[in-house]
Amino acid sequence: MYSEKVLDHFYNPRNVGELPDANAIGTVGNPRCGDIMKIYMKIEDDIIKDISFKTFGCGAAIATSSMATELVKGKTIQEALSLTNSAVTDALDGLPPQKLHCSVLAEEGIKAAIGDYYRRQGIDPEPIVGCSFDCEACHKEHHEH
Amino acid sequence: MYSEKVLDHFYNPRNVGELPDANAIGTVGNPRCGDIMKIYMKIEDDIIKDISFKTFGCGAAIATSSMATELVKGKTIQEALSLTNSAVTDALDGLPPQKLHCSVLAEEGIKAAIGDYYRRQGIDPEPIVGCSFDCEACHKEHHEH
Amino acid sequence: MRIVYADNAATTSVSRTALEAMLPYFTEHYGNPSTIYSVGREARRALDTAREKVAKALGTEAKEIYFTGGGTEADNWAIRGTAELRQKKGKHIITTAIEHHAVLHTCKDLEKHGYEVTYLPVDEYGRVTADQLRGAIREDTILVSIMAANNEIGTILPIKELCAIAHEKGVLFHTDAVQAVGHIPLDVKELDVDMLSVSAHKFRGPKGIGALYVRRGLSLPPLLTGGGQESGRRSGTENVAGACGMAAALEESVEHMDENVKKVSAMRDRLIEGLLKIPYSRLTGDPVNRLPGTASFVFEFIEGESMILSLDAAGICASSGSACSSGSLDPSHVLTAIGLPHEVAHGSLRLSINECNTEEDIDYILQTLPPIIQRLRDMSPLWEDYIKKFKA
Amino acid sequence: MRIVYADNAATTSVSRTALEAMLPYFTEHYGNPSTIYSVGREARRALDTAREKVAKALGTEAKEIYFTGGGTEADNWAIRGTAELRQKKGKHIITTAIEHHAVLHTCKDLEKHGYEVTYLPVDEYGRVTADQLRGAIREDTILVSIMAANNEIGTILPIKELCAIAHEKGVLFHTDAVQAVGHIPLDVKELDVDMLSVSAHKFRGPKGIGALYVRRGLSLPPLLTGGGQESGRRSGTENVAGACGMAAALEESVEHMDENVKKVSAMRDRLIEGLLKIPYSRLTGDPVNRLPGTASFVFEFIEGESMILSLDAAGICASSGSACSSGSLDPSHVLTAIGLPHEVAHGSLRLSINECNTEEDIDYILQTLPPIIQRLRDMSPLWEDYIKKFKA
Ligand SMILES: Cc1ncc(COP(=O)(O)O)c(C=O)c1O
Ligand SMILES: Cc1ncc(COP(=O)(O)O)c(C=O)c1O
Repeated sequence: MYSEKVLDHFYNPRNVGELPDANAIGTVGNPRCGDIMKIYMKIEDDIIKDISFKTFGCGAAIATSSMATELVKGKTIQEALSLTNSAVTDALDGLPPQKLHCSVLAEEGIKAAIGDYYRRQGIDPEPIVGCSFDCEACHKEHHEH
Repeated sequence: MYSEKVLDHFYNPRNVGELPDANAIGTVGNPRCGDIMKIYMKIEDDIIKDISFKTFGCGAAIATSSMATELVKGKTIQEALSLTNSAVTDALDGLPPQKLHCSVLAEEGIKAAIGDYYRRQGIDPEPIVGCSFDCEACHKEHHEH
Repeated sequence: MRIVYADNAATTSVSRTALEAMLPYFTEHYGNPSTIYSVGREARRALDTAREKVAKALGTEAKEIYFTGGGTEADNWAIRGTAELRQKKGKHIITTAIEHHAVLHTCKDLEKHGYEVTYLPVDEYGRVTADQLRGAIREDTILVSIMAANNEIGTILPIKELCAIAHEKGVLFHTDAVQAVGHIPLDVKELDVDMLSVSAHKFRGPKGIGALYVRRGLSLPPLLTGGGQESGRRSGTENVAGACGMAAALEESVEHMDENVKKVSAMRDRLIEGLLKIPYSRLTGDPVNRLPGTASFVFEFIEGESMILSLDAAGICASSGSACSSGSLDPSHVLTAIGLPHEVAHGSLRLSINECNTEEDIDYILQTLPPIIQRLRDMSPLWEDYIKKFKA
Repeated sequence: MRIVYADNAATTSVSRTALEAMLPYFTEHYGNPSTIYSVGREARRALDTAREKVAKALGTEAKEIYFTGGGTEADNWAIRGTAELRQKKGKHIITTAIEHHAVLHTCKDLEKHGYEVTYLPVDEYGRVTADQLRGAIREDTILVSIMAANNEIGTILPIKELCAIAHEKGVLFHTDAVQAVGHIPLDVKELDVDMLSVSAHKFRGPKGIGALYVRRGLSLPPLLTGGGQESGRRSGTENVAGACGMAAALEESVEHMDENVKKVSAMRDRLIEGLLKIPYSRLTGDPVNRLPGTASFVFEFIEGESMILSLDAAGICASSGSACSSGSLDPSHVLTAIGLPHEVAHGSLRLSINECNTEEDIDYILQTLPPIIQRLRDMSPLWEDYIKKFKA
């Protein structure tokens, strides 16, 4: 059911682990829903110098985490914010329909980390990144509001 | 589904054909219902000296005709009248349930021929053989009255 | 003893291709297609491929094909499902008097639950006309179910035309194509039907597997609920081997259809020509629009089952719609629907051949049947009466 | 790569005995059992013998066994059939919260049609008690349907006792014994159930065939109407090969049951013992009354599907009741019914073994799984948080 690319990113996830000197950390998802994603970034001069993730979730959740971090690594914040879930999915050669929501999580994770970055700088992230995705609700329920 | 005996009597029916010098002929059944049986007897001194049949019908109808004629051949009228459908069925090592009505036809055929014999002699057969089974109705419907 | 199997409308032998397509899915790729590991993925791939093959053979796409446990389940599902789906619109169903029991008895059952069913009568060849159907459609008609080809007399019905009439009036159309699929060219998109039933064992696939084509967008509710297999439409662990066997058999049938039709219908015509020489015999079904493999007759003055038994003794496998062979007192509803008197219908014989039969089989039947009929007539009091009437 | 198949509760490989029992009925004795000539009689005999074998294995007589297209059809038939049969008496059905979807979704469907269903909750081991059932039976209760053994957690339920309570109150009892038949001793007469569902592919028979035991005298109306096969109870040309395969597999299972139970449960116990050494792991299901082959767990801080994928990469086939592996957002209803919080239920793993597995398979699983769990936990932010909380 998974593409070769998905399986590759699941079995050999890129950028996995904590980032000790992260200055941007975002967590999205909810363990109740079966997936939670934590993104660590080191941002310098509006550029994502380094990035890593930790994910509790299914194969798709882990692979999209890995792919999303790859896609934004070295990119500007603006570029990272324009990352869509379908870009992540496409880069993985697609996902089974029932797994598409996992790719949403990756997009949200990136945004949540950038939101955190702004917040640490005393800037309200909402106008820039939109909803900061750190609410308690399950990310799916979240999407319904 | 048929026993060996049934098949033997179907493939090699005994006493099949017309009996030129018959003095007792009975026909039962109805072509609409898919089986009709004609019994010819030569009765002398209350004894069934010779007997034959012609049957339009399924394997069971033909086999029971054959067996019934065998069972009453050389017997007295009284003995023949006491022939039951289950005696015919037993002699054939049984019949499939949905074919049991065919054995009734054989019993009726014998009785109808004997009834004819009495009638030819000016004797009302009803008190002796019961219903004479020569009504127009289908032998099944007949049974319901 | 020589066996000549001439009852392919009842069931067929599984083809070598179909059997070989099945074998790996019993002991090797035996996984459950709903699972995600290697053994399950193999099974899923096989099931997907089977679905694509069946879809292609029917002129459609895989997502419109749902595997079932056979033709009967497909018929039940189409009819019961539509009844449930459309009950708000109405409770009237139209079918024909010559459908298979899988359709007929299902309609009868629905009658017990407040549905009304019109059974269109047929003419002497088993045909229904467009006008008949048009006249029968009412405001509350929700479904027309008409078979593509009849199993007893081989008549092929004008489904495309009939379906167009149903659609004109906004009524769903189902066809039981169990006898047609794999035997005559058939394209669901061209016919434009909404649902079409298939049964594998009629075209050299295995028994116990079939399919229902359901037009995309038609949200037919499931008949069997459970694990949500077949996109939630038909639950139950998928019969992977069966689906593979069915797909292979169908693919093979479609591939060789032209040559098979030619070969089989030539043999059928020899049977018809040869057996109609027997006095007091008639062909049943449409003389022109008929299944390539079906040669069906009535022989007067004798009863069908005794013919079948006699043929069996000579190694010929055939069937009859006589009362006795069906275990009831009435001959087949199809034979009475085409207007045959009961006593004639009792003498019915269906020889159904396919590409496995040979010219020698036909010779053998042609030479074996006439003396059997003679012998049975000689035993029949009806024949005796008839002959005497003429002598007199 | 070495393949260790440990998902026998999902489906099994067809045994050699079962396959050999099927093969003659595809290409040789391919007849339709409803026909009376030689080729059909062979098929009929085979079908009769298969029915007798299945009946014997279940402790009953052939006339109480009806072949179906699988366990799902058997469950649907038992429940929908009883609902129709007894609707005059009432419209209340009792089942449990841990039934297979074939039962649960069928009950849900009946709720849409005016039936009321009580889903008995279960305790942490998946057990229901006699008192619970007694308390739930009402005047209008028409059916109790409780599974013999659960497919996810392996708990065996006290059917005999539960059935006695239903019968005390004059209520029919059905049991979905799909996971139990062929694996644990089971006798329908001793259990005294009215209906019991069987599925062949759970005990090394083929997919797409099952059976429903229906107690003599219970006039369960058919689910599939048509040609009147199976004594008029289940229409459709009989899957002769499937029935033979099922019968052979069941006969073989019952014959070797004692040794299999001993061998398989010893391996299961090694799995349980070995894997419970992993920290933050728990066994699910009844620790004592459980299926011989089912070792089921939850491992905290990780998600089931990622475990399944990782095991698959090592050649181990297993399953999980996590949301992701079921394609929904919620973990399995069984795992939540036994009281597991969602986040824990997501980490479920079911290893289901049978007599085809070896001690080496067990060694391999015991050595492969712990590092996988470690790796996934190392990747999990939940684990990170948990560990930090302790360090702090
Ligand atoms: C026209 C027709 N419809 C339906 C069926 C039922 O198919 P199955 O026996 O595979 O359920 C048959 C054959 O039995 C048939 O000939
Ligand atoms: C307990 C239980 N009931 C019913 C079923 C359904 O059986 P089948 O898939 O053969 O229809 C299964 C397995 O899938 C099961 O485990």
